[in-house]
Amino acid sequence: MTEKADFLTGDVAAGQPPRETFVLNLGPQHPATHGVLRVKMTMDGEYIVRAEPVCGYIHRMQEKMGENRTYAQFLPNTSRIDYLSAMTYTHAFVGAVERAAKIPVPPRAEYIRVITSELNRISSHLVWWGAFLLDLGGFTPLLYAFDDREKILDLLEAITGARLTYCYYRFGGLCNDVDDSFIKGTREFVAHMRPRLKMYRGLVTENIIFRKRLEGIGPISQEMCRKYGATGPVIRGSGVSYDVRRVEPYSAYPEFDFEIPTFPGGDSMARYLVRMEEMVQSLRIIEQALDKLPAGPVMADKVPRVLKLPAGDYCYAVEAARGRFAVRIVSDNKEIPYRVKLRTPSLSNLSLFEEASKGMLLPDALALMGSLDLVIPDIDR
Amino acid sequence: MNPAVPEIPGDSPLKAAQAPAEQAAVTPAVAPWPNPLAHLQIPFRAVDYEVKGYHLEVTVAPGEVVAVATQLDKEGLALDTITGVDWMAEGQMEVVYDYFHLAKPLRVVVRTRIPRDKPEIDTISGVFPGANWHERETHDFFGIKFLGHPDLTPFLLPEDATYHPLRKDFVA
Amino acid sequence: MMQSLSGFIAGFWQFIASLWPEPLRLVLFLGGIMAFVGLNAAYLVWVERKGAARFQRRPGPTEVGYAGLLQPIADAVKLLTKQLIVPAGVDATLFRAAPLMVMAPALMSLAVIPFSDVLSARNINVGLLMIFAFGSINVMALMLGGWSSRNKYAIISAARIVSQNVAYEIPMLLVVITMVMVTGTMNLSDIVKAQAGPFWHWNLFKVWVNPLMPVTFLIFYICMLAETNRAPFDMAEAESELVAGAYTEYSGMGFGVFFMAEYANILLGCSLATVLFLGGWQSPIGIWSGVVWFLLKLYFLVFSVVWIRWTFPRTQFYGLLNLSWKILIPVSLFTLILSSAMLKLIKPFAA
Amino acid sequence: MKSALKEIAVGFNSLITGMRITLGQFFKRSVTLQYPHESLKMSERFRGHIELVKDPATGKAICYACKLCERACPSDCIIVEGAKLDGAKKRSVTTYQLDFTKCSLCGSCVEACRDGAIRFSHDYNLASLSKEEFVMDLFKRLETEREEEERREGKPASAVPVAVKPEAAQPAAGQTKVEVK
Repeated sequence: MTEKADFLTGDVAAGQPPRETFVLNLGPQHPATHGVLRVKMTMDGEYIVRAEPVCGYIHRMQEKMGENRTYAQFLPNTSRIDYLSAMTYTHAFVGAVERAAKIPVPPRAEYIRVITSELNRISSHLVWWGAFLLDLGGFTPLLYAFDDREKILDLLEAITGARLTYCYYRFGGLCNDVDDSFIKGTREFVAHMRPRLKMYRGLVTENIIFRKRLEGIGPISQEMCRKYGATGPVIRGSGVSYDVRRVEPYSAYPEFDFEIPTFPGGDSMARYLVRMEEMVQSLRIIEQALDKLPAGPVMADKVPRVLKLPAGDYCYAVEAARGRFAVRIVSDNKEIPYRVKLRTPSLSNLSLFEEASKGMLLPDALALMGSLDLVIPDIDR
Repeated sequence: MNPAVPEIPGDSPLKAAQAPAEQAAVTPAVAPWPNPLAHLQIPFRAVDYEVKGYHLEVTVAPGEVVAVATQLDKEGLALDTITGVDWMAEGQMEVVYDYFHLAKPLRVVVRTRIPRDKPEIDTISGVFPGANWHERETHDFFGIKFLGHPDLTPFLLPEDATYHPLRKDFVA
Repeated sequence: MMQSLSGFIAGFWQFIASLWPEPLRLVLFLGGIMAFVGLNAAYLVWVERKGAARFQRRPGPTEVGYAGLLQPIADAVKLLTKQLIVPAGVDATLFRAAPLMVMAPALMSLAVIPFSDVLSARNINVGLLMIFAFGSINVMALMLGGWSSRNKYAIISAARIVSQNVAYEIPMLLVVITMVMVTGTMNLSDIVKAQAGPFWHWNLFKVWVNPLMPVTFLIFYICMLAETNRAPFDMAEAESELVAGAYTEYSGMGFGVFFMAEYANILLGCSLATVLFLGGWQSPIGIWSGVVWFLLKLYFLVFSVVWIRWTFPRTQFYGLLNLSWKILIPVSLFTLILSSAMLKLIKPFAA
Repeated sequence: MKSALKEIAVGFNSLITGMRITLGQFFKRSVTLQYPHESLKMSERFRGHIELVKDPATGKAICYACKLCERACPSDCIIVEGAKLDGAKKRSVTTYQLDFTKCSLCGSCVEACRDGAIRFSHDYNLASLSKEEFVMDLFKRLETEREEEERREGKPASAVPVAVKPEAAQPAAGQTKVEVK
């Protein structure tokens, strides 16, 4: 059902100016951009000739902040890059420092990191699910998603003390151990979430209006994903089973049995299905981790109070909810990092939007944008 | 209707639509030795992944980055990110290109150094269109000029920004 | 000369006096309808908000009055106190006229709706025709509102409104023609009277006249949703795409009137569906017919409209047009032919 | 034709399913909390703004102004001053200023503290019309609290009462706390 304006794309391909265009300024305050993203759209009627994202409206220069505070002081900032998957982002930074300083992490801490990261992934996907449906004009799913997400936030709040910017991981482990009520609560949540996902399926996934809006819309090829460095559900929705948890396993992930959901369609529906299936897989991982949760300390014994990483550069990549998030720390053997580079998935995922949205209808392009699951502070940093 | 789109099966779990072959294609992560890029004419240096977080690195001359990018593109690697490091004491700017492989556990770091007082380097956005934004960002932060880049206007910084905050001599 | 004039005046007075009950009746009824529409439009907002809240498992408005019942009044007061901003460069006349032009046809059309066998402002024998004649003004008003705003979002929305309404008017009229053929009249009162008796006498269940009668009703219902720009066909407003569509530049009561007109149109559409398909004021058991039944059916339909809005995502624009041109129009044409054929076959036996 | 009819049937069925699901939710209890009328009890580890901990023996702050928290803070929002009072063995805190407008609630200060002299408060109803009210002196706050307590117990105030304007940042004391879940 790709009803692109062939006459139009033909014109553009031939290098001729389209007949009559106008510029539509979508954002920085627009209901569909989920934050302060601006898209400068050159339109021919409702067809997009060129959609150029303009970023930087909430740029905070996180990388400069990293250069003028100690490693421990920069740690809280990592939760604030992508506020929806704060756990995984903290994990990447903590992992990079642990890798450089050769701090061993106790297994119990690694397991709890996996559990909390996966809970965080589900909560992030739930927000995306609700917001995506909001883009498509369905309001009710958002509230259902937030109802379920609230349960995750309650669980995480009980152990971390915060609901969004957790800052739970420390160099060498965790700041707190989990208690039995968390384990019990998480099990209850897993049991609660499975039927809810089935309900979501009936309410949205199989809905004919919804399917008609997504199937075949906004196809992104494998090649385009590779050229733009798109990762996460975007590349998995194009049929490439690239997942950092599998390709460059970190933490305790090699010890769990889970699948990397992949759908070959490359359209918005495939990306949608990837995320829905990922929630199922996350539940599986959480269940296994709870079963196998070892006893022991949650903090490494000898973590120096003042961290000085040996000179050199260190990378650590994790699979965040939106894709591959990588931290590169360049150290010159001082207390303060010489350079902190944050490679965020949303930036690469959005960079293909200009090419992918050519010749699309406005509502389809917004559905495509929604299916990329953008978090604007993640792009702007 | 796009024929490639999987029908949502009625009761069977969604994973029925997955391609099992691709699932198997991902080898469990052991460092991919012998060097899978040994046939390229690039003097890669193997790095201990457990320490550094990447597998191969190479330092090339500034003029070679496009050629390296072209070769890595042919090998099926994807561009992870581009960034700079300001080595003020040495009067140099380092430009770091990160690549990753889509199927193998393989991360490649390509570095090059350019003089700090004339930070210019060729763009690789012709090879990887995704480099466009990364280069713009690097230009914002370090003032490195990417020659041949389609649009080097400020990306994350305000549109009238003339400063480059990640240079070590930057004072806010 | 003078004599003939006074004679004329006397004759005129006599004429008026002979008609006296009728104008009074008309004035009373029109006043009543305006009150009915005004009250309903205000309280349907409350129903919508409360309904949406229940579908989403929250309490909805609770603060103003018992269960938030005074909320619509508070909203109206707020909207009235707000400034009606006329942006620079708009066509001010059209911009101001559009909300009125949206509201007026809905009010006019309700004048011919028979709420019971005696409760109808004007019982004219081409009532159905009148409703559809006024219905088309509605589209034009929305288009003018969007176009005169000089806002890109509003103009896109105006273009959408026109093509959407044109597309859905056709199947709707085809369905209505079917109904006119089945009942043999365009007088809404007579259409209801033709459905007298228990519920299987309602047009919805008259499968012996046309086996596709429920489908016909469904088509009418879908078209009604589309004509009133309700979700899932709210392409015109489409808040996540077009900000607020044709209403983007409206503020204060200008927006408020558009908002009320939406509910007035829903009321009209549901009333029409009740009259055409659900037997109007007829009770489902055949006795104790009256206005209560009409209102029950009407509000059930209104509830279903709310229910649908809070369940489904918005349709894609070409999906919407495809649905009309590729599915609804052929099917409604088919039902039209089918029922006319059936009528030809049945009539000889019935007579 | 046949596939088209099937698609219509499947599509229609999916719409009915959706409507059934929302109707099912319609009759369920609402899941929200009417906030100003009822509020949640914060969990044990909830990270609110920090507050000084009283020494149960003396009733004064444990803190002796070692300034570890000040150094740990990534946003420079803590200023601690201490002095050695007459006859005391240790230093004691005299000013503990928290600029809550800068605080990111990361908890580095609490972690840095070796003596458990600061902890997270469970206040979350922090609202004010002016920025200045979020620059709070935690020491003064503690002292005021102590004096009030002593006054209530009928003891003479040990020190000259410091005139402290009522903290607007503090939540209304009489709020009903409802335990949910």
